[in-house]
Amino acid sequence: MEKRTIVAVLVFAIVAVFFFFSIFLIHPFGKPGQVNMDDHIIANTQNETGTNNGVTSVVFDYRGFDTLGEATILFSAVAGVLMIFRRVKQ
Amino acid sequence: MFSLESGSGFWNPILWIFIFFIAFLLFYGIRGFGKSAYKKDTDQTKAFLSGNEESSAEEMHVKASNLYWGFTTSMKTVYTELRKMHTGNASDYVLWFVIILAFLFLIIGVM
Amino acid sequence: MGMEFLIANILVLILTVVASLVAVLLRDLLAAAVAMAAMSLLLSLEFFILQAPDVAIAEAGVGACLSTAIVIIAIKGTKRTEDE
Amino acid sequence: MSGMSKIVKTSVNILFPLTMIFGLYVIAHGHLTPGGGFQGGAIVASGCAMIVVAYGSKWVFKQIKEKRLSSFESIGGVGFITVALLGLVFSSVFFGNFLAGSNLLFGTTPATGSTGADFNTGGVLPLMNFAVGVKVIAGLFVIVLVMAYASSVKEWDT
Amino acid sequence: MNIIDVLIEQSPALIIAIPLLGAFLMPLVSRINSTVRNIFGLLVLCLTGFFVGILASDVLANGPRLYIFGAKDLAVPMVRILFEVDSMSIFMALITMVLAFITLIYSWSFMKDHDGLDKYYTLVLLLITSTLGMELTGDIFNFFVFLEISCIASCALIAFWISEGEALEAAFKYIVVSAIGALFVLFAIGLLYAQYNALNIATLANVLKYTFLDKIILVLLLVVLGMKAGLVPMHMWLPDSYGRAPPSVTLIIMGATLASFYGVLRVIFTLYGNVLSTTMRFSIPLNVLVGWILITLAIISIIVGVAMALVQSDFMRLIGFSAVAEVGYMFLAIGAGIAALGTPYATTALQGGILHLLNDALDIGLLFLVAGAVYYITKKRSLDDISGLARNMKYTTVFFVIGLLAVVGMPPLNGFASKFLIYESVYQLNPILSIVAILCSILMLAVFVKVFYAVFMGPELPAFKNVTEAPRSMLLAMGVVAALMIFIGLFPNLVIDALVKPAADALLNHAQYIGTVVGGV
Amino acid sequence: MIEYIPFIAVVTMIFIGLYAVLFRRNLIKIVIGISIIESGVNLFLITLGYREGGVAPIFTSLPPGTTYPAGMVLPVPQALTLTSIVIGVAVLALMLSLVMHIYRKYGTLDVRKIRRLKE
Repeated sequence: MEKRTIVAVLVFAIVAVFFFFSIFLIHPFGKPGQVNMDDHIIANTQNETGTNNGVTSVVFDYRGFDTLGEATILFSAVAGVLMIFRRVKQ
Repeated sequence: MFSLESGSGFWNPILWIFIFFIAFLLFYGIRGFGKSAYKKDTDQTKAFLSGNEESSAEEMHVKASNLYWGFTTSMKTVYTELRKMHTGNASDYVLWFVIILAFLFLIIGVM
Repeated sequence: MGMEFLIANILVLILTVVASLVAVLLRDLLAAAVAMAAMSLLLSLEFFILQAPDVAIAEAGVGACLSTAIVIIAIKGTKRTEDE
Repeated sequence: MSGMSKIVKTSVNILFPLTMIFGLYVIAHGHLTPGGGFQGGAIVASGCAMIVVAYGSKWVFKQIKEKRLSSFESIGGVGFITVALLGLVFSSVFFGNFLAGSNLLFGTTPATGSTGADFNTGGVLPLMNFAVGVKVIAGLFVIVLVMAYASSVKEWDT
Repeated sequence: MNIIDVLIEQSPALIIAIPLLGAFLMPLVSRINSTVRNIFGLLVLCLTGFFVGILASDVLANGPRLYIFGAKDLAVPMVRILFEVDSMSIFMALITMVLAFITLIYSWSFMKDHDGLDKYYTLVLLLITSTLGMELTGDIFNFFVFLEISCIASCALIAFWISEGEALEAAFKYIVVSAIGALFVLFAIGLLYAQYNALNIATLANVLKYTFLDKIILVLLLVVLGMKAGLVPMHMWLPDSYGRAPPSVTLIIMGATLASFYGVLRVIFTLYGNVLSTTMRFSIPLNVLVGWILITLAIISIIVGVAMALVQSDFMRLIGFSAVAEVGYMFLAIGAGIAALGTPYATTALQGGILHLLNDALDIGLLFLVAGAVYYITKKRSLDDISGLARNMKYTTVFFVIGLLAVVGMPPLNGFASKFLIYESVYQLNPILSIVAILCSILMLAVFVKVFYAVFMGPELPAFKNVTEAPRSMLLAMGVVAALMIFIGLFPNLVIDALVKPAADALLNHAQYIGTVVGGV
Repeated sequence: MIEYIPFIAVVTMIFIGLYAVLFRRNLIKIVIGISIIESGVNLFLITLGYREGGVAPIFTSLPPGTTYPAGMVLPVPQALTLTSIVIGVAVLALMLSLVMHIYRKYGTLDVRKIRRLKE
């Protein structure tokens, strides 16, 4: 085996061990520990945003600025793709 | 007034420029004591290369990559390692990232 | 947690992981792209099981359809097999 | 890609309007049912990708220029940010939901708890959904179209 | 209510909204003609700069400022995204604006003969927006979103010269590395959310307990942001992309890199601020551990950066490697500041690091501008092919000499002021570090003397007999940077008192940052 | 153990993707690997937001007998995942168009051969 493969397998294993170890310290599946932020959203989404869909109210109202960023990401990707496939006059 | 304190020393650019100016004047004065027999464009300014003809400037020009030839040759072992490190392979870039991740996991995570 | 839920959940998760493994291991890139589409579809099913219909629709539309289309277009623009 | 057989084209002709309607429905009902601008936009864009596959990218490229699509995308983005800026004007905070609870357009507040689908709710969210929908349709379609065109021509002059 | 007060109150949102709107409108505007497009870009930047200016004057006078998106007041759980602007953020924003203006002015001439310019200016505005967003935001997921925008926009700009295979290669490497990094950041954000059910930096910092998961999060954030800032040995994307991007945009790509460096500062000093000095593991305080890790990586960065720069023959790639070394100096300073947290020289080190951030942006920026001017005139990259340009490009030569002296830390230019603070304070932590730093500075001089000798001195090659001086807008951009550098060099204490000291205090005073949000409920 | 199965699947997916990036030589395989990492992280976020026996946080014709907020899954991770999915497709498109261009210039997709920029 190459030296690179050995090193790669070794560090891959170390990182994997740490990740696997860490996920058992998160709350068990289906039983989130603290939920005050989300409970606040679920309880208030109909009054504050007038929306029945909790996810949409988070996407466009509570965290609307992230969605603007997300739209910007798509926009910059489109600009990038169009730029990469532009015709160059030479 | 314009000085920068570091706790153990200070740095004042205005003062530095003033002192530099005085030193320059002193240097200029001392330079005046030198030989006044120097004349331009005579034999005394020509380089003496064991009697050989002096080459033109283009031929004498040392290329940039050869400029520190002595240094790089004497540090050859270091530079071969450094060059081997910069493989230019995108997977290796990610591998270095994972290596540092593993090291810091071992240092910070265990402690 | 209900038994059906648990079984469905675990089954879909195992299939997702297997699909991603297949997508990585296959030599034929077109087959890998199809495996990736299958992974996205299973993932969107998993999102649906986990009560996230919004994300499930997005993953089905974007991941399973458009991403696969883009990957297949890219494979068509380059070449199909993975040479070593 | 010069286009596929007649059967494929015919079935795409039937499927495309259905996909379009479903996508637009998902966009419009984003504040009531699962879905929204992104999801619906992705569905419509996949319908458009279907057209590209069936008819060939050169044909589609002749019908619609990528500059026009990119302008549509810009308009969607400008619409989104304008709605957000209107929030700044009317409720003096960026991304303010100035229509919610005002009983104007989309301004009805639903009753709390389980309710029926009242389309006239959500404040600015339906507007944002539409803007994002336009943007995502144009953006994803133009990506697929340009990449398909580039992969179908042998030599592009770069 | 005064109109200025209203503008100041709304300025955090407008700083992002205006360039974003400009970017969305740019494809439409550039259909008219190129002059309108240039004026539109300048107008957008001027408006943004105005808002950054008034916000800066307010923040420096009155302390941190909050902006909540979508509501007037905070709900008790921080459900909304908020911007928290303190002196450090505004310092970074000012640097970004300076780099943005210079980029725009320089691009007018440099990019004149290219096509695809509508996309170019769109991406430039997007990159500026994302950099500003990373610096002003107070929400960690929002930080991730802006990080991702900056990745995509930088990648597209690096690939701008698509007819060169190397540019595409550099862009691909950059996007692979940064996409994986960003995904690990997202994983870390997920872990934070799972534990504390919050995404706000101040709220998280208030409740952070330094569990095992927090250690994992610290490592993930530190490594990814360190990689984006260009720490050795994760720096390899940096010379590739700096060397192959158009030199006009290298400046703002560097701005994005510095924003990642700011992210490191924010993570260590604010997010982990509460636990940094109070946690002891195996009788080693956490701050000493983190500080020495950063110092080690920084010293390696300095040595490798300088050593590799010495053997480069490509002009811009060489500057890229010296940028790695300069990043090393910054990390050295803040590492020393963290390791010695609480002592007076730690504050000095921190100030030195922050001042060096500004100086690095200007010095390396000026060198890239000069390299761009040389490339514009000669169309050659290799140092071996260029010679004797000083005869015809006098102003460019002068600017290069100024940049050279500043980047190696010669008095009385600005590089010396910050390096002086770094050397003095690091010496008190450990003299060897300081000595290594000074030696590498001398090697850096050797690097740039080589460039000076190769490009500007030497015989006049026949191909460059009739070259002319660079166009006027490029000279103007270089002149502005050089003037700023001389000003900072001559009056460093003005800059330190006005900008750097408040920034360093804002970093150290994490209680204030947290209290602005949590106490204001 | 059985309670952690979704998390195990998440980490397995992340490392399958990382394996592709580190050990596979084809550029498109690397891109697919990054896409798999991204799917894994998305699944992680959704998994964090699940609440036992919860329904989706949508009030239109809610199933009768649902108590809220305790009977609903958390909405914030779903919103984050939506953002992450769109980011994923944007990055994928950009990377693949770069790959197509690189293939025209270099004539290969082997990552070991695409390294004119080295040292």
